[in-house]
Amino acid sequence: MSRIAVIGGGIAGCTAAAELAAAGQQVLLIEKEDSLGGNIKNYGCKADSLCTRCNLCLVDSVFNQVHQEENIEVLFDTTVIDCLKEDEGFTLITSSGELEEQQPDISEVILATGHTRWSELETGTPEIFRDERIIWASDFEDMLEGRQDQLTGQNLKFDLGFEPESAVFLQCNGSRSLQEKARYCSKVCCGYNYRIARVLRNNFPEMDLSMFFIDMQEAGFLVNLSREDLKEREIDYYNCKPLRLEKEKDSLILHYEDQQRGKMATLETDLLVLSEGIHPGSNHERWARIFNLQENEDGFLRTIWSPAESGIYLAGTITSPGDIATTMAESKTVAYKLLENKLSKAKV
Amino acid sequence: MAEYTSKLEQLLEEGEFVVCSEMGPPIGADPEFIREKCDDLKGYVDAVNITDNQTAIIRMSSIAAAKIAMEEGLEMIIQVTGRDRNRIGIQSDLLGASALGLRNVLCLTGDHQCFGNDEDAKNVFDLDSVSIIKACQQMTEEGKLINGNELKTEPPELYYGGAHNPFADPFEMHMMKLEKKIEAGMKFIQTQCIYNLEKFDYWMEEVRKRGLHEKCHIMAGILPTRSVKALKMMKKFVAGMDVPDYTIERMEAADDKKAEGVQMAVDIINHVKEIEGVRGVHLMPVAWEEITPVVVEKANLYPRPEV
Amino acid sequence: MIVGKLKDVAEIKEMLPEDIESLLIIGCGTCVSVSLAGGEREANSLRDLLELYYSSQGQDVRVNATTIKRQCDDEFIETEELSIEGHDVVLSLACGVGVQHLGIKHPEKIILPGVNTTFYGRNADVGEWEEMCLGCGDCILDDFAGVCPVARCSKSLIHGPCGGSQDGKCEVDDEIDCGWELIYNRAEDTGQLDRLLEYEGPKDWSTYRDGGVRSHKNPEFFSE
Amino acid sequence: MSGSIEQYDVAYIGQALPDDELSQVTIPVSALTECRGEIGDFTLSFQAEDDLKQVRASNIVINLKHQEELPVDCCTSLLEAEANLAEEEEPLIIVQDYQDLSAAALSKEGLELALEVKESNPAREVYYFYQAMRFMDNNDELYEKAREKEVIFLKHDLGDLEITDKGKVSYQREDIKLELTGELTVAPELKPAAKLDKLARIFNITRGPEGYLQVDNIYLQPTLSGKRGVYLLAGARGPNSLTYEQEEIQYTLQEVKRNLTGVEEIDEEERTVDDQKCVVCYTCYRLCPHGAIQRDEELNSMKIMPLACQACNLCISRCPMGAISRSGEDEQQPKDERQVIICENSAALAREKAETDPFADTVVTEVPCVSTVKKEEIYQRLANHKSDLLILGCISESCKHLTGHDRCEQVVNTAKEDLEKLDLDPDRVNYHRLSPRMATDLSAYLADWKGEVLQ
Repeated sequence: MSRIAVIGGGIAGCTAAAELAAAGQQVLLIEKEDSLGGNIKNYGCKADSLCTRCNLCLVDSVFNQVHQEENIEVLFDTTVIDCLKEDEGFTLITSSGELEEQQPDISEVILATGHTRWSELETGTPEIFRDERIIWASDFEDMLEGRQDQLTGQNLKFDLGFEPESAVFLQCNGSRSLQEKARYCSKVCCGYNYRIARVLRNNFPEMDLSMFFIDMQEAGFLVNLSREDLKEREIDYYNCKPLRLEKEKDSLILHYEDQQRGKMATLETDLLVLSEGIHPGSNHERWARIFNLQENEDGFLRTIWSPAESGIYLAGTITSPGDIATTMAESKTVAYKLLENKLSKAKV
Repeated sequence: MAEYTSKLEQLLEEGEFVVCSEMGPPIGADPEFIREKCDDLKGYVDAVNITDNQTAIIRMSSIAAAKIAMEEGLEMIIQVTGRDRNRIGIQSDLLGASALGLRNVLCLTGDHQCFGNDEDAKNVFDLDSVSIIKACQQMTEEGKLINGNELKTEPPELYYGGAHNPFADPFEMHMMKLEKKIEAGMKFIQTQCIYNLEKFDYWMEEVRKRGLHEKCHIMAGILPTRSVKALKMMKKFVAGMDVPDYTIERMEAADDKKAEGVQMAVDIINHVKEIEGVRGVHLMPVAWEEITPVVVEKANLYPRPEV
Repeated sequence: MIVGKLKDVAEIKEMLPEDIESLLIIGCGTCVSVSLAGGEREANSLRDLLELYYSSQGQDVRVNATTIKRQCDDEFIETEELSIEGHDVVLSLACGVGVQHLGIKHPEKIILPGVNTTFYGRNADVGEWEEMCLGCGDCILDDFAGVCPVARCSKSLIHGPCGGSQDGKCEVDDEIDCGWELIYNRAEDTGQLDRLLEYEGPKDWSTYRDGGVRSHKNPEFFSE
Repeated sequence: MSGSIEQYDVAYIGQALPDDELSQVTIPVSALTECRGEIGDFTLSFQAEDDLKQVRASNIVINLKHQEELPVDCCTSLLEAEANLAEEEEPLIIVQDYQDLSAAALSKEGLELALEVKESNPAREVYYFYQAMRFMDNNDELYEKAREKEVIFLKHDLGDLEITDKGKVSYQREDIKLELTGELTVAPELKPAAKLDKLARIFNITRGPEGYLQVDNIYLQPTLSGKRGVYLLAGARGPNSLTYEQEEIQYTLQEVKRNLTGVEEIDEEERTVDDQKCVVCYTCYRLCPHGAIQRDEELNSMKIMPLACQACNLCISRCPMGAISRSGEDEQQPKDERQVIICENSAALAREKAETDPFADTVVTEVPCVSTVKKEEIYQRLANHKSDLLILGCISESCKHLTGHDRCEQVVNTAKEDLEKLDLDPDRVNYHRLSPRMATDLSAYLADWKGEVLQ
């Protein structure tokens, strides 16, 4: 029996795989790491005292489903290096360590290899940001995952080597900058950092918190960020990007233009938290070549041929930045679409 | 019909600008308490209301207290509420009051007992203010009880009024109640105390439009205060009180709060005096009864006319 | 519908005799079930709670629970007669009617009330009830635009609001709607404002309990 | 009347979606009177001319426009503005975020309008006032292009923007001072579609805090309603539904089509209402977060719709007559050990994520939702065993059954109060909420809890 190959075991790939398997399809899931989960594998819950609707609650049951589903075979530590077009469907050439293998009888391929975070890129951390007081927002994930404040009532523990009394969140790193090869808005970072800021506010009521935005974005299907909301939580709002960073012994000093007063102003902080833009995954060139896809000007992928004809589908952040909920919804849609096409093909 | 002997009625009918005041009977049985209070008021006011277990706090009966005060030479208005007595008790009391020479009655529904110290009490509310007015009217003018039975001896001689809050919302609903009271025969009204003059002016305008001021005599309620706190408390906690912010600001700005309180009362009196249809004032200083003569003098309402 | 409220469990504990050996809790499957006060759920959880209590006290008390469809009718009670006789004390979770009806049927049994019968009301939201009727025996809703001044005004005034009505709320409590404002608004909406101006005279209370304990017969079921 | 009722794949309340493959019927909100049945076979009654008509539909999509509120008079709504391409002299003024921040879809409309005007008439001045440019689709490209074409972008939260009743716009920020009149187009505030209260009643679904038909819950994303087979779009769904409009439509159509291939019951258990016990009090109907309960008119009893039911068991734990039962009800009582009741959607997942099983030496009952827990069960467990009882549910807005967390907390709180009133220890039963990602927290808490219990 033919199988559907899903490449990438992150939330996009797993959502699609689970849907297909539930509909009775055989699925081959190919994951380059040794476990499922991709980027969000070890993310922590971002509830403050209430749910902030980060959607992480949704993902573990999907990963578990993939593990338990009999119709899904998972290949770990495996990458796809080529794709051979057959009369009916494809054969994928996979590589696992030294071992190269053929995976025949593939009827369709869903490519869901996700994105690269700006922090993972060499260029992401210029000299100026090399300082223990400057961290990436995602550096909070381990602290969040390990926190014991909801049930045991302790504070979130900083894993920084010092206890900051203030923090500034700097939005639009690795986004909206030609210099950083991302003229686009990554859309998810405002909501992401906002949630972390809320957790900090809840754990440290006395902490000074500020956020610098170029343009504040919505934060998903359910959350509408607003200045009123930030004000209520006593998170200061700056509608600009700082122009200069000065590193003093006792604090970091951000110079920014106070446009209301038309003057330069400064803000001191113990901790600077950088948002991180979503960048295209590292294998996009290869995927474009072997699956006959096109890179858009930002490096994300799109199909040239209709998936119904080509049998190649794209799911998740491989096509553009997106948050967990959008990724899951879109991946489900892709799976349903594939099933529908398969069904109508069978009828013909 | 016997000749009226209510002094209040005579003054109002003669077109005098009337001054009333208010007195709470003691929580106890000491008649001296009342007599002392009477000394302060004598000559400064035309009639004095005596409350009927106001805010549901038990005090000496208003009729007994009024009788004592009357003997001191004051004209009294007994307040009667429907909270504590049913139609049998109320009518019987009214007959008794008239027999004692107490001729003025202020008919009220009564505060709910939850405001007092006897929240557990069963309330009556068999008659509300409109029904009490109606009972007075039927007994006085027709010599009949509510049940239609004729009185067997002389009917009482009562001069009866009611209260109204010009600031209560919705306006039309409360106007409806006022009209019902007038329809039932109410002769005079005493209003809730006034701070918001714009709103009071508007109310009077509506009253005149409907011709109500020609059917009953209107006395404006005046409540002199001596602190910002008191004003704020009233604004916040007294249902239906309308204390505008500018009043509070004025008091806040004053150095001598007592003098300012008196001046504010005087200003309000001077304002309402000029309004067509306002036939008097009703002074009700809370826990500051000694100020009544001062306000009366300052407002050029002293001395009071003789009947 | 008759609305009830389960009594505070501490009060129930106090009313139970100290030397009790067996207790039967009887829920009622009609009004108090619908008002979530004394149905099977409450009867069973009260049973379990009291069992927990007595065992923690080292007291050996047999606690049972059953629910009767309607405690105010003979036929429903009869099925539980043996069970009732087999316990020292009965705790009825019916309204006051059911408790007394059990008493009439079982003249030598201690019957205790487990529910406070609160009022005749409507369901305002799940788990929330509002008083609507007093059972005064002389319905005057036609005169008041269909809103009862007797049940829904805290002073049962029939000639209009008292001075304590403010912003649609009652002087007794901000949580209580002013019944008169409801009457007024509905009269306005239904074009019946003029009727409110009529003087009604004081209400006839003889049909209420002021006329003595009430009972009545439907003549279709009785001959002279 | 039945037999001949027409059957459709999907019934649209409001506007239909373009799709050739689905058979569909459209019913205006105002005509709709009743909805019975469940996913796969809904029966909708509605007023058609003078008749009451009925249709059957497998799915329902509620697709209604937002109500729009313009913050000022004498301007055009950005959602309705059409580019005026005539040789206009007066400037085009676009304002978004005048009060609250506008949804990303409005930025898109604004940018497209600005570009269209600039492209046909480069000399015409276009002013764009905003607080935050919101991005979706290709907004970033449009924004870049608009800047190139010299659309004048001005952030108004950094200055003072005022629009008078007559449509005069004044803006002041440090050295910039503008007094403008021209063609004024303002982003409207989007409000829930009209008559959603009626629809909430007809479909028996709960409305969210802002009045939309979708409550804020992560399990309902993107277009689910809580009631299986009923989907929500646009002004019925939420404030930023336009941002994801295309994705939401695609998702919904695909779901509808998938449903047509067959829908299964959520689990194998059977939940039944004893029609002899049911007093038709409607408590279950009102509480059910999934709109899965209806009245069986023949039996005069409530009934649970098996496909709509999502197995949270809230109805069972709250039925005043104990009239609802389920086949899989666990009669087994745990032995005299520490007892924990956990939700399969949170604590159970956290347990799997933990390095060592935090529940080792503990008797764990896994439930589909903590709203399963009955008050009597709490007392029974405390009576039968010396040990304490711990119940772990989900965080409110990530409760798969929407209300389970709150419902269980209500039961536990009243149980605690009653225990206290009888001088029994209320701390013998505890309730906490957590997310699947709180494995560390859970392990630490359980270590503490076990320690205390053992003492």
